[in-house]
Amino acid sequence: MALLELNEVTKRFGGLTAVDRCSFTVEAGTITGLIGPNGAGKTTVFNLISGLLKPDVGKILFAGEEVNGKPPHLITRKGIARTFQIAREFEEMTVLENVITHSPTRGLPDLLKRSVLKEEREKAIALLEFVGIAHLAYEEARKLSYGQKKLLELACALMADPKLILLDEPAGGVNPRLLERIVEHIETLHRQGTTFLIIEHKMDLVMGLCHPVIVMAYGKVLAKGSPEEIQEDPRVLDAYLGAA
Amino acid sequence: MLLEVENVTAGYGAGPNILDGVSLRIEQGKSYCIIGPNGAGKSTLLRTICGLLRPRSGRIIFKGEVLNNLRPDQILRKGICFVPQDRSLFPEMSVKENLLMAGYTLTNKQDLEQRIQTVFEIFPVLKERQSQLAQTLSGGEQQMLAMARALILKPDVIMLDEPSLGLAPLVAIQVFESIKKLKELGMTILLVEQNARKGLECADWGYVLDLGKNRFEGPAHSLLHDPQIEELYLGKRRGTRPQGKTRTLEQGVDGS
Amino acid sequence: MPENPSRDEIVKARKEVYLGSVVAPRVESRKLFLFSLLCALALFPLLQVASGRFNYWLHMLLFTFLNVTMAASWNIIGGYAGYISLGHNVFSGIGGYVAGALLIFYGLSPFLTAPLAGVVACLFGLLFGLITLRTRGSAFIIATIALVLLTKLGLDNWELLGGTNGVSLPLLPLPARFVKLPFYYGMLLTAVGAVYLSYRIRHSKFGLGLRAIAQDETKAEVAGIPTSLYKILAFAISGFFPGMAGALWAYYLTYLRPTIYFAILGAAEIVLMVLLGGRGTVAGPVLGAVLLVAMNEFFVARFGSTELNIAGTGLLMLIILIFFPEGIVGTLRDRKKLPRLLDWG
Amino acid sequence: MIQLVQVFLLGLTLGGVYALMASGLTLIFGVMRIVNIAHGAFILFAAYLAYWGFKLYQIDPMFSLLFTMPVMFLLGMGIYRLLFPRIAGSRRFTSMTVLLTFSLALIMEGVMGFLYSGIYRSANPPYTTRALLFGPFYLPLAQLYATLLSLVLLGLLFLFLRFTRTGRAIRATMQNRTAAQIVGVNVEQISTLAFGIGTALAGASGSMVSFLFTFFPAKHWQWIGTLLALIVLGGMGSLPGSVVGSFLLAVIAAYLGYFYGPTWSPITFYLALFLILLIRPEGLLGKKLEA
Repeated sequence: MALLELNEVTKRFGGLTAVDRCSFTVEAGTITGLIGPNGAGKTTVFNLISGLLKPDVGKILFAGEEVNGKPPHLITRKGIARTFQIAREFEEMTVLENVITHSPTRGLPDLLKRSVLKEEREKAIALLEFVGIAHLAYEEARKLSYGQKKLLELACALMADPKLILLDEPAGGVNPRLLERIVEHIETLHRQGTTFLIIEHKMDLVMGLCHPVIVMAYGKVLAKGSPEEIQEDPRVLDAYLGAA
Repeated sequence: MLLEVENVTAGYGAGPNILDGVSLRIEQGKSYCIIGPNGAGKSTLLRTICGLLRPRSGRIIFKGEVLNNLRPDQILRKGICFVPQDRSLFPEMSVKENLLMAGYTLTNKQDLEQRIQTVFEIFPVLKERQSQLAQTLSGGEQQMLAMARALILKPDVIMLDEPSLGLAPLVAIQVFESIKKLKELGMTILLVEQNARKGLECADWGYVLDLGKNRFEGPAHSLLHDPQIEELYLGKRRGTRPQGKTRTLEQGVDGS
Repeated sequence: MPENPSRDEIVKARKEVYLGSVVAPRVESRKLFLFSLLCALALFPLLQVASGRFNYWLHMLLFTFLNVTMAASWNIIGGYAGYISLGHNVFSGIGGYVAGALLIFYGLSPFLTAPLAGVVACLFGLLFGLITLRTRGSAFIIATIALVLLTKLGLDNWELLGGTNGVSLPLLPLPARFVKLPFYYGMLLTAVGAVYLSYRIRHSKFGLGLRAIAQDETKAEVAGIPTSLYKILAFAISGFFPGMAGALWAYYLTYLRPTIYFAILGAAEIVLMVLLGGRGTVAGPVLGAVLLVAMNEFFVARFGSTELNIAGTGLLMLIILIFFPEGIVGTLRDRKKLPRLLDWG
Repeated sequence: MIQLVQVFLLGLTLGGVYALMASGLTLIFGVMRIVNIAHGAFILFAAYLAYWGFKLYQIDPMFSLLFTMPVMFLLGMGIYRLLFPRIAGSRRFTSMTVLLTFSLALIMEGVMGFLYSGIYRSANPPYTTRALLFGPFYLPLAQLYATLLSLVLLGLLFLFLRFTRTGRAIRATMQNRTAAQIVGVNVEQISTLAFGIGTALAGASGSMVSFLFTFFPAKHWQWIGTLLALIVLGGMGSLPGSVVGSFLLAVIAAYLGYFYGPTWSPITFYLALFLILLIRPEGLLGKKLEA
């Protein structure tokens, strides 16, 4: 069974149909790439999946359960984590607090617990260690460089042990060395069983990392296949370069 | 040289450099197309030239004058018009009023009225719709209005940011036809386009950007067939290309 | 990143810098100071019992406690969660009216009913939160102003409780020498409770969530925080101690009158105290309340004009907003000059 | 039945004044996203100007707008220049503007209280005691004049915004700030001007208020409460919305006052505010409440 399934999802903004009867599935255990030219509706799809937007029509199923229309925090609880294209952080909190904010709480009694529990601290430090910014754990998040903020986003996304992680341009604004690390992390997590859906524009990265790749254009799914197949498909090139 | 961009870096807020040392040389009366994958910094470049974003380093020189620290309205008065990606119309104003606003920097009313009539000749559809609110226009008409608005000032340079974005293919073709018309009128055009083939068709010279840097440049018609471009958009091919074999793809549900 | 073999050590070192105050001996000295301060405040009335000449000081302290309660409670919604309320005195007003009504109609002492008044204020906050917290930013602030005006209007027209003229409450049957003492202790307890609550929230999961909401509500929602629930809870909780304090204060003043309990100036002063001390910090509101009471006393003694007092409140607020938006505690912390005594998070 | 129509007419003749009061606030919010809590205090200040003009120099309060408007226009521009550029880049801009104008309101209230004391005042030119009679109905002349004058001013505002270059630039800035910059509008200059016009409208409202109502320094809170309800109801930043909202609420308030006594009528505004926040936070004609 597919981990995530979009079924004929449509989202309009005023006169513009940003996502137009879009359907695709993300199989468990894959790193699925989501590519397409500007304005194809990729980020809108992410916003629909994570609950920040509600689809006008269509269904979104996660692990067989309908999640469209649920508030974002419930969708996060079900096991979908996401990062943002432009890294967003709680800038006046420490890096550690940023990560721990993403730790799930259950019920009202949990709210009274200390903000940073010992086991959470250990887990968060381990995650920061994993992405390589543990030495900054007690700095205010706004002091991080842009690349470090990207890494922080990744660590935050991991805190709730999600089944599916949506990455919105993980390589955007990141230098090549950092990028290599991010790719390594994604691959490590993938081996440990996490599923990824990644929007990315650096094609070398997508082609090397993702399988399968979904191509969107005009809010619709244009093609889905292995990286090689996508590169060979004339329609994909047309979508990017325009019809000759 | 009409407009020169020298080694400009720029970015948003405290963020990283989106432009990382970009240079352009724009000559009077020619048209240029800037292409490159998403995130190459094409839109940012135009926003920097027209003053919505301040360059962090480098120089922007227009008719021998450095523009780096001018406000958008000052740069506009120098003769550079910008048509942004989102068209930036005034949704609750009529077509006519949008054009009147376009001539905001002009003080002679009759002159402005005459210019509007000239623009109506280039875009007859706008004349028909002149009393309609801008928000009720179709996507293609909105794009034409945005271009018409820039033309009012008879600028030395007109900069268009992805004019075909969000338009259905047929409508996009109309928009490109209009751009060619502008070119025939002798305008200097700086076009940013995702639709590289169509964009280059409209241009004399092409610039290819990637990751905020100049990648390469050349006459537009030769870039059209450059294999490097394909690679830039779709990544390096792994292994050799299987000859003459078309693979079947798993189609999306709505795939054609 | 430079390869550093002793990353663990770096982490530890940074942690110590950041959590410096948590390292054992200093905490003890802070706790010791606080303990002695509380003891001193608890024992102070003995002077009055002995000499009877400290009524003025008792009054000033008790007024300070009231303001500390208000400021610390406001900080929960306005500081931690970043939702500015320009009508927070509505809670103390409601507390006062609830306890006052119970006293008049059923003869129940406000000392007994104060917690109930707090609960009623809480429920009121819950209701208001349910109505308005779908909105963000300016619409919320506008709604809080309307809340005060609406409540005032309602009570102005409620003849049973005296309408505009209000109604007097019976005096506490104690000799003048002792009459302030129960109020003093009651208000002290309320203030301690409010500050302790604000401290606990600041260091709880709940507080972490509220701070996340203040900085980026969308991101907080995606992080798994039920933001609406948090905001409504925060608003309701921030009404509890003001409700209690209002109950005692009304009994202390011995009358209920809408113009006194629902004046915008009252709400403004709460906001000013927190801004002065430092929004979102634990110590800031306390410090701000103490300073503002002292300043008010000084200026009123000097100029004796309530009108100029209003203008002064506004002017001070304007200056703080433009030049020290972080307040005293925040500014000191940014400059790394915050004394440990004030550093409670 | 006659009574009900009469109440309707009375409400209607107040609606124009409310609309004038709300228009300045809406303009300022629309162009700069500033919720000007001091707007009521501006109106009050102008009312005092008009009052003293009448008391000391026997200037008819209706003509006092010849000086209240220019004075308030300059005052508004000065205040804007002095305060707002300093917080332009602040992270919590919205709440900063509210707090800033809130403190401004306190300052003005205090200064007016100091200068004029808390006495209830009202200018009383002869027409305040007369009424226009037709058939079974009557209209107090003061209310009638004030509303007609308000409508004239609103009409002028409309013509200015609609047909002049500057007015168009103000509307353009309200609709899309970036686009306005792109066509060459100096938005900072336009903002200053719009703030000035907004306060000048407060000045004109003050002239009307001076003979319509009794006032005292703390009265502005009640007005700002009413006005905030009006602009939220109309959809924040929508001028037509605030005008429609004004007439609507003025009439409802008149009926409420008629059925339950005049002291209850202001409750209309607050209840309307909460109701609108609950049901349709974007207001009657508004699109979206800013985040």
